[in-house]
Amino acid sequence: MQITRLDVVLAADLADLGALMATLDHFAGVSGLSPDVAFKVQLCLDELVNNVIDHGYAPGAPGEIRLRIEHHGDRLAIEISDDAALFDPFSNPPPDLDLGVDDRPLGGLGVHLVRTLMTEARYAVDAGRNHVRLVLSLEPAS
Amino acid sequence: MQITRLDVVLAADLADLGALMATLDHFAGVSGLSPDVAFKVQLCLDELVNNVIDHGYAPGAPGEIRLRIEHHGDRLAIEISDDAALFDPFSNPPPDLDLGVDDRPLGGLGVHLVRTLMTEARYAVDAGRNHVRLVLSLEPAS
Amino acid sequence: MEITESRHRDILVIAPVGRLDSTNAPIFDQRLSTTLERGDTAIVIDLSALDYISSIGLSVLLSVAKKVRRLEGRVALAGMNDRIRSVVEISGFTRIFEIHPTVETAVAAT
Amino acid sequence: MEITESRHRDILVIAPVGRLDSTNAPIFDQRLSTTLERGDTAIVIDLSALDYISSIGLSVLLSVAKKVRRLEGRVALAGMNDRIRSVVEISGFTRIFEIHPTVETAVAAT
Ligand SMILES: Nc1ncnc2c1ncn2[C@@H]1O[C@H](COP(=O)(O)OP(=O)(O)O)[C@@H](O)[C@H]1O
Ligand SMILES: Nc1ncnc2c1ncn2[C@@H]1O[C@H](COP(=O)(O)OP(=O)(O)O)[C@@H](O)[C@H]1O
Repeated sequence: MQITRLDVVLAADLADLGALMATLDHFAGVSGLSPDVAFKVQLCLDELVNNVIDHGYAPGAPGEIRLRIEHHGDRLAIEISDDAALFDPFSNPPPDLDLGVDDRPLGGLGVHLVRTLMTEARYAVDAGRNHVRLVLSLEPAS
Repeated sequence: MQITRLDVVLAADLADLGALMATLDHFAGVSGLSPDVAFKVQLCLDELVNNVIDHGYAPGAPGEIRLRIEHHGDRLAIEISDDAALFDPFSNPPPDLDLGVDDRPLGGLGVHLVRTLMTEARYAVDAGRNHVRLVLSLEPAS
Repeated sequence: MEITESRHRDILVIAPVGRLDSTNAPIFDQRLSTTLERGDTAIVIDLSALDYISSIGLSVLLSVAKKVRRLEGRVALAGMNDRIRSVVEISGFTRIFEIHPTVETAVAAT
Repeated sequence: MEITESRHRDILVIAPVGRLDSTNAPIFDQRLSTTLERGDTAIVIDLSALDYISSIGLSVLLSVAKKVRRLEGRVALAGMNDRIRSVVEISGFTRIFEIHPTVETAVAAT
């Protein structure tokens, strides 16, 4: 069996992020995704959803995040969209990895991880909403 | 969190039917469906997938079944499609429930259960494939 | 699948646990056949630990009812939850089976 | 979250179990702060029972490295699986942390 598409609506809070992680575990297990792929998908969605919770919606204000995952052949396509203030996360400069321990800021790694781990990562505004579109090419072996 | 759409491709065999039941358990749990609704959805998909396995594809021949579940508001819409010989399950006459124990045939209850438990159940041929479309209206309380 | 058995006087109480579906129903069917062959023809099927039944599970119940009738025995269903009861009703089995809320009332009704 | 501790001579080995994510990282951060305040400044963080780390978990590691440096102590990472190692590398932490394949090599390297 393979789950070929999964759409989810979640509240912008940690409880729903936890439920999402459990659903991704189930999805990866059922569809026989490799542990590497399962880890990358969890991590990137964790980072992006956390950013919408932390930086997107006003603290305490209710917010909704929509997610769509499609799995066809050796390709995962993921779309995350939200209704918070428009912000392109890929407009951030990458973190300076050469800084020493005293100078490295805490944080600022989430978007860098997403960009590095995914095959494609793009931002778009569609119908006034933030949309992040990710693609992960799966190894034929996985 | 709510899973608003779930598409699945399964092989027409009991192993994948078992995986589907586990996925439906997860879906119902995550989306907070009532135990009654979860039971009805499992039962109707179990019956229809079993029929495609038992009566649709030739025994031992590989066959594929596609499934889509959509959950919006208080409505579940389910579509099951397969590529086996065209057959409208709702063309069967309903079983005669007045027969005594000796005269009741074994079997012939699956489609009757689907028709009785779902709010709508229809059959269509689309692109040469069998399509069964189900709707279940959820009680506002569930 | 787990199936538990207990005896109350000459009545055998047999309880399938969990799911009666295409995977498990053949196992339960086999167990019931063995029970009848062994000579137990007064049976209460305790469904209180059953979470799920599909049409193949219902066929197993009908099949035991047919066999018990030929053997001039007795079979009753007991302890169904509301979901299982609704499926049993939709199938018209309330006309075929003696149905009791609990094993105790089923055993006492002999 | 489960966090196990053991002591090898003057080195404290601390091992987070499971996931270091937005739910669990604050708990691990708190534990590490308590450890440092207690005077343990030679620390091996054993990641061999860790399945998952996100950027907030990486921040906790960076934060302890900063504190240990101010205290003129020592912190090493040990036992990472390949997935966690790749995330640590992408974050440039190989330049910041002493990294060992196992707790044993990390303890022996003092
Ligand atoms: N969805 C978002 N809305 C607004 N700002 C964001 C969003 N995502 C990221 N940012 C900004 O980009 C910065 C870097 O994000 P990230 O790399 O994930 O690191 P962190 O969240 O740990 O700071 C954030 O600190 C924030 O200022
Ligand atoms: N997908 C299908 N393809 C072909 N025949 C079917 C299909 N589904 C149902 N049938 C026919 O309809 C009958 C009744 O189906 P059902 O009510 O599910 O009972 P059962 O499968 O137990 O016989 C089956 O016995 C079979 O002859």
